[in-house]
Amino acid sequence: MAISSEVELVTPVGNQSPELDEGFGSASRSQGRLALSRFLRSPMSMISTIVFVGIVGFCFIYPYFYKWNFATPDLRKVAQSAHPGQAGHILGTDETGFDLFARLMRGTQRDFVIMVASTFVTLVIGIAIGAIAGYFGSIADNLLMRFVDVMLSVPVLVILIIYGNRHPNMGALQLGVVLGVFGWMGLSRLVRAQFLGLKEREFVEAAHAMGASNSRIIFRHLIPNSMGTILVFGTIFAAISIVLETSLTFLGVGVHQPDTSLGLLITTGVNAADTRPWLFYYPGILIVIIVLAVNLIGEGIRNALDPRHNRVRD
Amino acid sequence: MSSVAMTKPGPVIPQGEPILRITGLEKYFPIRSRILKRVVGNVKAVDGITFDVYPGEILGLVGESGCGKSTSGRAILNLQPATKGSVLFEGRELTGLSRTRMRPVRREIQLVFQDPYASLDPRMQVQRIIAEPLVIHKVASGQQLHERVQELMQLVGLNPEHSSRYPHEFSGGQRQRIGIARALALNPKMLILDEPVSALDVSIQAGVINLLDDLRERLGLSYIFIAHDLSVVRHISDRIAVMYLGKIVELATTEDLFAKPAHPYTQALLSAIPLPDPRRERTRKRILLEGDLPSPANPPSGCRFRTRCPKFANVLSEDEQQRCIDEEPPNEIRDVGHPVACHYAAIEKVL
Amino acid sequence: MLIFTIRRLIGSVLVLIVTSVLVFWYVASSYDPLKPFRQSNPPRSAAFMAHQAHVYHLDQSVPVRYWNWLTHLIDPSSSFPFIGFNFGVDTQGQAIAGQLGQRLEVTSRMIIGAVILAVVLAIVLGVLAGVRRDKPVDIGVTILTFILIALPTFWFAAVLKQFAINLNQDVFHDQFFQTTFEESPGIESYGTSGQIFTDQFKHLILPTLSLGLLTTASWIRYQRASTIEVLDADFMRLARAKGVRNRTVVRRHGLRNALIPLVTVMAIDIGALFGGAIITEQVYAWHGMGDFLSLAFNREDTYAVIGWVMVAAIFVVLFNLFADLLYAVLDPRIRLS
Amino acid sequence: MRVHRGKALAVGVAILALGAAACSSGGSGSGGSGKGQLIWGEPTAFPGNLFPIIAAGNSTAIGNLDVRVNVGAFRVTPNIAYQPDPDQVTSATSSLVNGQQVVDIKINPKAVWDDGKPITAADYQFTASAQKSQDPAKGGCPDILGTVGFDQIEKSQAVSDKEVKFTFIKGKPFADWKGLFSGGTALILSKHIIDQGDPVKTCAYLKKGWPVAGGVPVGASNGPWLLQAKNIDVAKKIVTLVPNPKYWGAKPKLARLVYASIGSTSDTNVKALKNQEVNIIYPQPQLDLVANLKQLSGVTTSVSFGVQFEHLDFNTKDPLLAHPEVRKAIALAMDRKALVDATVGKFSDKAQVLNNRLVLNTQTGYVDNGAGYTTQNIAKAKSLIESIGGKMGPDGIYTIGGKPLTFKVITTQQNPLRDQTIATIAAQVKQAGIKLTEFADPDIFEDKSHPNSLEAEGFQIALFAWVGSPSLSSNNSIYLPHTPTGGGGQNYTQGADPIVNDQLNKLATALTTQAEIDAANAADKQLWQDMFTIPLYQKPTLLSYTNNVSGLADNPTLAGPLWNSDGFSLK
Repeated sequence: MAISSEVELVTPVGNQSPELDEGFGSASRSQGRLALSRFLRSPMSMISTIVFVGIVGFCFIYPYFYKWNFATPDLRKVAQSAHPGQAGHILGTDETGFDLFARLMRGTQRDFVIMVASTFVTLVIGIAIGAIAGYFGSIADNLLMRFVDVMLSVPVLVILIIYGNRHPNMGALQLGVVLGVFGWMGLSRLVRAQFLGLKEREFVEAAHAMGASNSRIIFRHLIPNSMGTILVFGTIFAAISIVLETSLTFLGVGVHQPDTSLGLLITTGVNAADTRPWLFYYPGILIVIIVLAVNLIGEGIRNALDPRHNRVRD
Repeated sequence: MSSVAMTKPGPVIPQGEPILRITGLEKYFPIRSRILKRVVGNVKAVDGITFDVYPGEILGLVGESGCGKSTSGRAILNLQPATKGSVLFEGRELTGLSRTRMRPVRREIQLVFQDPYASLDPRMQVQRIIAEPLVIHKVASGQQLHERVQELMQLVGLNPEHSSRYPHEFSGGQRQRIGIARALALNPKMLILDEPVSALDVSIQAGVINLLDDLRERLGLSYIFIAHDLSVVRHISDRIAVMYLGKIVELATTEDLFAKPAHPYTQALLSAIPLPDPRRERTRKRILLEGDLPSPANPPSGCRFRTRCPKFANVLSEDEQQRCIDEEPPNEIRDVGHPVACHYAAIEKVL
Repeated sequence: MLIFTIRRLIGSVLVLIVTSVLVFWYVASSYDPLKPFRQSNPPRSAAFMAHQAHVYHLDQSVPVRYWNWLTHLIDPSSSFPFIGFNFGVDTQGQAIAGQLGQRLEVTSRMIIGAVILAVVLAIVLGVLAGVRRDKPVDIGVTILTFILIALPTFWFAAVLKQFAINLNQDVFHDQFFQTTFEESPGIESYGTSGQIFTDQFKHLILPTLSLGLLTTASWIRYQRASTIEVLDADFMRLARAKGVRNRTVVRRHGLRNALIPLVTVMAIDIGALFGGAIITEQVYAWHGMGDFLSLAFNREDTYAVIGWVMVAAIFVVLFNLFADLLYAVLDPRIRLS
Repeated sequence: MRVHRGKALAVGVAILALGAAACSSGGSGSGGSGKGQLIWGEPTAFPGNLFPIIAAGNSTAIGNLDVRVNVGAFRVTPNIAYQPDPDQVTSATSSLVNGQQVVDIKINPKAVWDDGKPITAADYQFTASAQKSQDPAKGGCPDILGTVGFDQIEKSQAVSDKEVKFTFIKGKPFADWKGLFSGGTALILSKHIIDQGDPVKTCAYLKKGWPVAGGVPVGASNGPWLLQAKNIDVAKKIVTLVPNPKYWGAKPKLARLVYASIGSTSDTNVKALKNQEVNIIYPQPQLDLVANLKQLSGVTTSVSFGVQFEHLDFNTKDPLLAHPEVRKAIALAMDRKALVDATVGKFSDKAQVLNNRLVLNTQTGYVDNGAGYTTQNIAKAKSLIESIGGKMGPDGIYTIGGKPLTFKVITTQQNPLRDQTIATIAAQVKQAGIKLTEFADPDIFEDKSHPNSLEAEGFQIALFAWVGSPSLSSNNSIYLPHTPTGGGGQNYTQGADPIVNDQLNKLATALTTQAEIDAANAADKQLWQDMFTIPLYQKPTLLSYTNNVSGLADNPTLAGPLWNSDGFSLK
């Protein structure tokens, strides 16, 4: 929920560290590759990545081989509220006979769509607004940053509920886009700050002197140099978008039956803690694992890009 | 001021029309009030400079930090649009040109930066950095582009095999060569070198300077060589312009300037150059300047240098001093044989 | 400083005005207060609907409605605390500002409690993790915060309630923790003010915990980061090099500087706290701002929603202003710019 | 009494004090008849207005609050029937006089309003005249919710102060006459409070109603409880009912009945009851909720089957659903027995398939008219489809004239029971080559301007509930065809059958209960042939309360579980 504060956690990482140079004889590696190798060498980052990619990949592929479909309930009486392992359902079923495992995979798919769509939209808008404000400055900057203040003054959750009330049958994709449309403010502030710093650097002036256009300077120089910040924001936002989705679904906005999402599964499962614990614990644990993994990937990227966090020798 | 040029002897004889003609160039930065953002004053970084550069010539531009040298370079290139004055490049007026109209000119004049760490995009491979001007001006692509980059790297003395490396993998001197290669990519006629070696180790400086000298000869380039270090400029320049607080105070051939410095400021600068002979070094006379550079927002009246001028303080009579306070000395050819902006210009041997 | 304050104040008012335009347009074009009448059976006559539309100002264009709303905004007789705001009446004919004032009192109990809890935890755990960077304490705090960030609000609240009830039954053998309402219903008709205070305090514990713990997670991360930054700063190295004890260095030099950024993030999160209160109030059946908003949503009560959003926006903007000023006081470098 | 478990010593000082206060005070200045207090957790939205006959005051919450504050001549009992309230009337009868229905009501001589003024024939006459029309030109008031029944009264006559006679228009007897004075939305209006002397002013009074903060005005209550302004806290959504000192019948056994708005979140409801913070909850039943409540110790939970019944509406103007064969095939392909077992059957083993559209399972006169449709008959369903040219497509779905038998089922949002019902039905009928998809939409009960509403009649199949009543004829508008005079106002299927119409008209004018039952069952038999709608099951209600309460018995009709709240007491 607290998109704004999460974002502030990001350490600006646009500055490459001069200490890293003088390694003429060392293997040819870019900043990005150095960061990548630091990322790969951190066990926490690696485990998180493997877990996340593994879960998502599995949830997209395995449904093709799994015998229960998320949309078709098992109508046998024995299959209603079946315990895990009972009646051929690995993780059990709900009262209708929907296979929980199939639903969890479907929910993960939907949340992945929400995550990717919201993050993509947020990155596009946030970078665009931040870039224009930071690069062109003066009036554009003033107007855009006041606009960001305006957007931040209203709780995001409320805007989303109002939107959801008017668009009751949102699919995952639409929900993701909407989350993104109202979530970019923090990023635009970060990108603006980065651009304000970067555009004073000599390599930008050099590009001017070469006759480079504004768009070339923004896209070829400034954005690549802000990529660290953007990446970290993106992962944290992705994690938050899933938590936001659960909140919205709890409030009745978001993904609806007959489709499902992790938010919907835990919203309905939250009452079942004592009576049908599998409906409570499996979705809850899955969502915590996914959000945790995405957050830890973000943390890993942050550490890998932060020159001060330089435990790996090179 | 063409008369100045004509009197100038030196290794490169200026011939024909100047390639660059700068007249009365000014660059002011407005100071705004805090509440209403109204302009309440100006920082006069460059306050009316005039000089010419001839084809094949190297013009040195020296002065203390903050005197407006680098701003002049940027104003000439229209990177920071000039407030007033004219910049004629091969007869074309550059001031006031829009970015698009300026673009073709940028093929002809290029800039090399002071800081080789900051002036190369850290996220770009060297080959892309060098190729960037070629790509921007669409002069080469594909295999041709690749070959041109290899050629340029060879030209500046870099190993073309390292073309896929990133800037941080090179030493400072090598990076500066990358910057030079980038500046040369479009076969410009002129380079503005903004303190190209001041960030480098002394051992590396010579290599870069020799490269620049060499390139000038091979490619027939003209340079404006901006530096704060006279000894570096002496090595390479044909003529030298000395700047103080936004104005040129003396302009002469290198030989003349070092042999016959006429402005007290030039003399002070020259007296600070270390001499290789320790005995002479110990016995030489040093001219020390008092105080700090005055604020360019509020320069002293009359002669700007008078507040720190040893001559003003120690030699001149009160009447003479009054003239310095009231009247700004124009930069014109005086008895010494070259333009100098001092009412009481007199040659003094300092080396 | 005064000039800076005045400029920021003017800026805040402008932001609020633009916010009100956008919010008014967005909400007014989203909701249909006539919905309850449309759903009635047998259907209402056209004349009746037209009359109701007139009562709710629906027969005017949105800009006209906005102008009327704006020009009636300041009203010294309104009961909204501090400033006389008049947000109009809701579809039930009740003054919105008065209701919001009462609701705000309830919600602010929860929010203030949560902020205090979150700040204390953020400072203690954030500084601890920053000072003991990469030590087990830090890793523990990091994992804890990430788990808290990953927990859905209502899920966490449900687990917390269950835990509290079990404690009540097994340890206290009494209703020590209260899971529902902001106070025992009807207590005001028989309780003394002391009893009411105790009762309200007991009802406050669990909602404060759920809102505060989830809020503090990101604040701890933030405090940790700024602690690390300060510890790496040159003046800290210098102090240590002078031989001052590490603990003293942290306390005397580090903490104050490390706290500055937290002020900003707190101000920004006030909006998120209002949002979080919607869910928390629903889970604990509180009757505060969040509950008012849910009701307004259900009734599609345009002016009530707008009033709510504007109150939240006023708080966000006020806190941002406050944070900016505090920032300027704490960090002299900011003042000139 | 609230919490007080007797074991607390140290921590519970405050609680002990509260308990003592609750036990001793005996109600705030209201006769001191009752003892202790109970807290009722209201799941629906807090009311804005307490006047039930206008839209603003027409809510479930009002029904619960008001049921023993403003009472009628009849009470609705848990078995869905009217019963005269002897406190209010000594007799209430209907008879035919010269072909005109005459209703004769004799008011209890002791009956008084809470300001001490007697309840008289004039109050009953005013009740009828105030609601006879919505047309201001005829002295009516457009804000009145409904006029049905009252508009058929030709004249009213005060035989004495305590006896009134209503004569209905000739040939238009009104079978549901008891419903006109049955409390809830059919309360007796207090003339001396409400009548402003002229229709326009009275209408303005009605329009304003009783905004909740003001309580029920003194002089307008005739029940054992009072709903006074001083006991209402709008912001905290708390209302405290206190005994009516002027009530002439049995006085409430409690000093206070506290109404607290707890919301519909089921987890909140369960935990509040578990922690004994409320005494009675009445949430919408859901599987885990019922199971959770049933396993709580110290709590009694009961599931009843109420007056709401779930059903499917088919739009007979849809090109495919226009074929009765298709509608019947869907009915045959459904296994309604399995559906009930899978849904409401999990709440209570008393759940049954509803095989009657007009009489509910738990109502007197229920007859199973749909025997052939209780369980699945795939073969017959398929043969019906094939009989009108249905071809099985490659995806296992039949097509008729190239159009696949794929239907969208619209329903309300946020209702897990309906989601489950549709998912189950969809899976069942898929076996017969028919595909159903769910489309949950908040606009379903909107007016014609919303294309997804029932009123707009653009849907294919709809799943929602109808509210039944003790009076069978109140269902008529669901099945009568659309007419300019408003008949069939809620027949969204747009199906029409003359035989049904005849029987329904008989039902509306029936004067005896048996005549009503016979007409209703005859109509329903024919409706099984038409299959415009399929009834599914009675919707359960869920009542749960702490064991220290006695006197509770759920009333699954609209009267709600507080229908006898004056009889509640603490053990």
